[in-house]
Amino acid sequence: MKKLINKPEDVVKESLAGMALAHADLITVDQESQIVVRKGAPVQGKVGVISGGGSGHEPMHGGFVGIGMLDAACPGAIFTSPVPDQMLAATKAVNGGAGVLHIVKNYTGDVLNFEMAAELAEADGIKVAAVVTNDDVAVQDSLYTTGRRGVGVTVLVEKIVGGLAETGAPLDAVVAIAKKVNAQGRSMGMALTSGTVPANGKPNFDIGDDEIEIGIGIHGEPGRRRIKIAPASQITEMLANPIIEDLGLKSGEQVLAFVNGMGGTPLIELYIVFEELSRILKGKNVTIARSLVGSYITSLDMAGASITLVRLDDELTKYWDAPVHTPALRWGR
Amino acid sequence: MKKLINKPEDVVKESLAGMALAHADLITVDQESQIVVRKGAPVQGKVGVISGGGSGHEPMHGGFVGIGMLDAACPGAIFTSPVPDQMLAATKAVNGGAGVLHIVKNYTGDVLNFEMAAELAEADGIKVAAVVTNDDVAVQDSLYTTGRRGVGVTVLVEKIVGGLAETGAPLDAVVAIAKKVNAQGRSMGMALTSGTVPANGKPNFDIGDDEIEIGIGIHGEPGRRRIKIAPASQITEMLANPIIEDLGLKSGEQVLAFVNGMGGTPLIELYIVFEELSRILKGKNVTIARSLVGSYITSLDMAGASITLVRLDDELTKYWDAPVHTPALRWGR
Amino acid sequence: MNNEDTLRWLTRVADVLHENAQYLTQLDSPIGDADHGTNMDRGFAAMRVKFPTMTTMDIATQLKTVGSTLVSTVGGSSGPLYGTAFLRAAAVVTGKTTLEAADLVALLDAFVGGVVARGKAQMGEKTMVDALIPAVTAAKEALAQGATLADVAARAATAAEEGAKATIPMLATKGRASYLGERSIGHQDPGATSSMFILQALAEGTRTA
Amino acid sequence: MNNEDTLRWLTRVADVLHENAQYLTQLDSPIGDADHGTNMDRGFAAMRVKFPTMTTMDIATQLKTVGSTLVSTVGGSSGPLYGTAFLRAAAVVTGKTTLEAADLVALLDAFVGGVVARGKAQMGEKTMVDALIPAVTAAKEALAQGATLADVAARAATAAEEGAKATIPMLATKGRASYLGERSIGHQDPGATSSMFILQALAEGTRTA
Ligand SMILES: Nc1ncnc2c1ncn2[C@@H]1O[C@H](COP(=O)(O)OP(=O)(O)O)[C@@H](O)[C@H]1O
Ligand SMILES: Nc1ncnc2c1ncn2[C@@H]1O[C@H](COP(=O)(O)OP(=O)(O)O)[C@@H](O)[C@H]1O
Ligand SMILES: [Mg+2]
Ligand SMILES: [Mg+2]
Ligand SMILES: [Mg+2]
Ligand SMILES: [Mg+2]
Repeated sequence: MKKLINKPEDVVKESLAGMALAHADLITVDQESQIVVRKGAPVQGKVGVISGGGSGHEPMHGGFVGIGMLDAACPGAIFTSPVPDQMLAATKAVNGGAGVLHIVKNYTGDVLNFEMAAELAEADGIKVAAVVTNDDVAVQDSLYTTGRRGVGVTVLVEKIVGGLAETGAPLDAVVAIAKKVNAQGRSMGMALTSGTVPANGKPNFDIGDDEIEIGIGIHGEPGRRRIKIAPASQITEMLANPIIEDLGLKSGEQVLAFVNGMGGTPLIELYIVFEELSRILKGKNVTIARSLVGSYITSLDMAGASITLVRLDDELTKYWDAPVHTPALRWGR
Repeated sequence: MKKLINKPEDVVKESLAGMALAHADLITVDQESQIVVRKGAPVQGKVGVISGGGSGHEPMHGGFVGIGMLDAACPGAIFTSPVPDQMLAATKAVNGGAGVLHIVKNYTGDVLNFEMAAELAEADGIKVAAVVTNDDVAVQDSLYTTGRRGVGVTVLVEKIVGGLAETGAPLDAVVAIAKKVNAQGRSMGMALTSGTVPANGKPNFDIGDDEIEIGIGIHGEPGRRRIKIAPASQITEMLANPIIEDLGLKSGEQVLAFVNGMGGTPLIELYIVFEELSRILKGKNVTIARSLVGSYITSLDMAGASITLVRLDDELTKYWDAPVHTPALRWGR
Repeated sequence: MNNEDTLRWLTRVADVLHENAQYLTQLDSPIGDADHGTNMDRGFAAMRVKFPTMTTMDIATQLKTVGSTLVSTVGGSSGPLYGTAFLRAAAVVTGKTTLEAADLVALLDAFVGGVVARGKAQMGEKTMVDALIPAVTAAKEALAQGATLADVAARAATAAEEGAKATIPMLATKGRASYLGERSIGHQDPGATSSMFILQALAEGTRTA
Repeated sequence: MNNEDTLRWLTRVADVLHENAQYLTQLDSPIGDADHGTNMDRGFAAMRVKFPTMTTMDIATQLKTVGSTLVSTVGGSSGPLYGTAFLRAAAVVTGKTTLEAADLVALLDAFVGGVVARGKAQMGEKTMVDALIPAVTAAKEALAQGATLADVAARAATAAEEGAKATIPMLATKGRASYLGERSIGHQDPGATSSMFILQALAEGTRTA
């Protein structure tokens, strides 16, 4: 394993310290509770919006703490969901009296830990609501299983929800828009290589020089199936078509198109995928009204990409366009 | 080689097409002349600022075209400087009557092609000035050699120069600030892996699982020396100390600190390097007044990082802070 | 078994999970995210610091300490699951200074009940439950046949071993492994394996008790 | 040597550079950015399209066409360098329908002069100049000794071969290779090698002429 790190066990804390130093105008990092908090939190009368999950997905979630997005983030160990203590500390830190929303990606670990944190927060008299994202069409949805993973849509939920929360909207409205974005969003990802967890020192899975994984998540796990390497045009079809189908996109509809890099794939390739995606959607007469291209929800140094589409209406477009100022996403100010 | 591409020979054009689609509000891509042009260019009375170089360094330069930075960019083939025809077309496209600045990275190919383009543009009666960036302290500076490479400082030159040019400043003032940023800036980079040029299909150099290259450029070339992998703290020292020395940074001075990823290195590692860099500068009582952390001048999918420091004064700080709106850098609007 | 025996059991668990951290993480690689060993080791490393202070605690307090420590340090799925398990186990032995065979069975029953209450998994979903439920069933049978506490623990451990092995052919429907669908078949579940280690440590501890 | 011979030469150059594109790029990997072969091949592929239209051009126009095409299609260092070389070469043979030995020497002299004027490199800096200058020197000697045009070309090609080989032990002070400092030693310069190919093609073309 070759990484720009010191001791594997110090990666998360040192990286958080670096982010805090680089963005001291926006965030503070409480190393004791291991949480990233918006400068000036809690904002009185505003719904506090927090999220969290294992580390290794940078800039998510810490890079989305600031104005118009998250009020706090709870980074766990690499690929390991954080503990209830962190979520409780974050919930208290951002509670401005209007309640706190927990944005939770659908992984057993994240769900259970946020669940315990919510119980503890409510015992402390803080109103807490949780919205679980589950947008990964690579996983069959079912009542009897863990269900779909929360992946790319989480970034878009955090932005849009943060935009509404910034206006002082009440908790139920913030919960409603979070559920709406998740309901209107679908994702699918692929990997060219496996990421390497620092503590393990070797790739999570071996893969041939001519093979790729289709239907991966963001924790270095193998995908649904392994195939021979294919041109970007075909790979984009393999990711986009299940999304379009599952979302039931119809001619004339508008989407927010998000092409995401997994951490080891450069922008030059992501734009090629975006070009192919535009072609596919154009063919279905679906308009890309908004777009995001870059590495925002990653899997350490894994090479690969994911596509997320969210069906847009005026409300979602409005809060996507709303000003945001965080370490990783910024516009309108 | 595993990449998200179609045919290697189509990578540059397809990626440009994707970028144009994703940022149609900011830029247009002229595929015929293979140039990226700011929407609404030329801006009458404003100095046109263009740059260019081989592709494979995304988002540089095309991702910096927009408001408050570049008016046009000329992307060549991967790692190959563009041809004079492109620079001439770009120069004409952005000439608002106040002259055009060519920001040229110090590589023989870039220098010679921009030179020929400038001759042609002046033959067409366009006032052209060129500023060559050469900030790489890994290369000994000398009158008798090609001299230092232009690397990380180029991004900062383009931002600061674009900020001043946006105010309608005359060509000589724009040239002066470009030279000032370059004179006050130094960089050094390292690689954990070699990038792979799509047309070649294999890494540019072989490197062991326990080796790294110190003093690399941005074209996949090997560095000044190869050493065993070391902790981020030591690697950061190896990069920062020659810069600090060559720049003659003194206690009490302020810098813009730029930690750049080479394309295959995720943000979580870059923040660790930034944390180490902050420690080193604090030890010398040098203040990081502004910072930039991310992959802005890359070398395809190479894993690694570079550090750039620019000595700041009020003028440079002012134009660094000035509003910018491009695909890759945005603030203040 | 008294509070010295429980502490010996817990210390043994810390040792075994540390020795097998890499192995558990390896099991978590093909069907998970390669962290189960690291997670469990982090939790019991935190316990190790507290063991010296636990000699004076009664059994329930010891188990409560384990539960809350795991919840606060492990994270992932296993943190809340094992955390809840130890907390529930503590509840049913409150006030007891020594445990008889029947008490141990009640403890194990509450332990498993905690995991099931938290994770909602049933037998056959390729989780720790597939090691734990057979273990409790075996323990209950043993008790019904009038077995000693040591035998109860031994039979539970053996059943947990078989249960862990039995997860290999299973198709996962809970936890990360479920994302792999068919590809989850043919791999032993890491959580079921850590459950096995915890019960084996109990058996060894009580045998020497 | 008439405009048919020059066209045959240029066609041969296109073939040789295409066959050796990978080899030239390999040479450009350890001490450069692995694109010299791709660059030269791109330029002469663009020429290939124009060859059919060049049969009716006089020699100067043919060389001018090559020069401007290379400038417009190659990029990198080699584009302006070889582009200028062919443009300068064209200038000294303007109006000529056939070239004698002396004309060829003048052509080569102007060719090399173009590279030097653009790139400011001297002998020993590990560039194409290290193949080209010895070639012209040899050509001039041959001419002074009354050699035929074919011999002039042959002697130039041989000198270029030796010149290219001679770059191996050199420490580069121009071009990308200079960034490597000491590490540039021990590798043959790609540009010197493409210059060698261009002159070898000339020798072969004139021999059969
Ligand atoms: N719903 C569940 N009920 C019981 N056990 C579960 C459940 N989900 C996951 N597990 C267990 O958790 C183990 C994984 O733990 P760990 O790797 O520490 O957490 P994570 O899966 O979050 O990385 C699995 O091997 C499985 O035995
Ligand atoms: N200043 C110079 N003068 C003459 N030749 C040069 C000079 N700089 C570089 N070269 C030649 O150019 C060759 C590299 O060409 P190429 O790889 O196509 O361009 P680049 O170096 O821009 O990638 C070198 O091998 C060298 O022979
Ligand atoms: Mg995990
Ligand atoms: Mg080049
Ligand atoms: Mg796991
Ligand atoms: Mg080259």
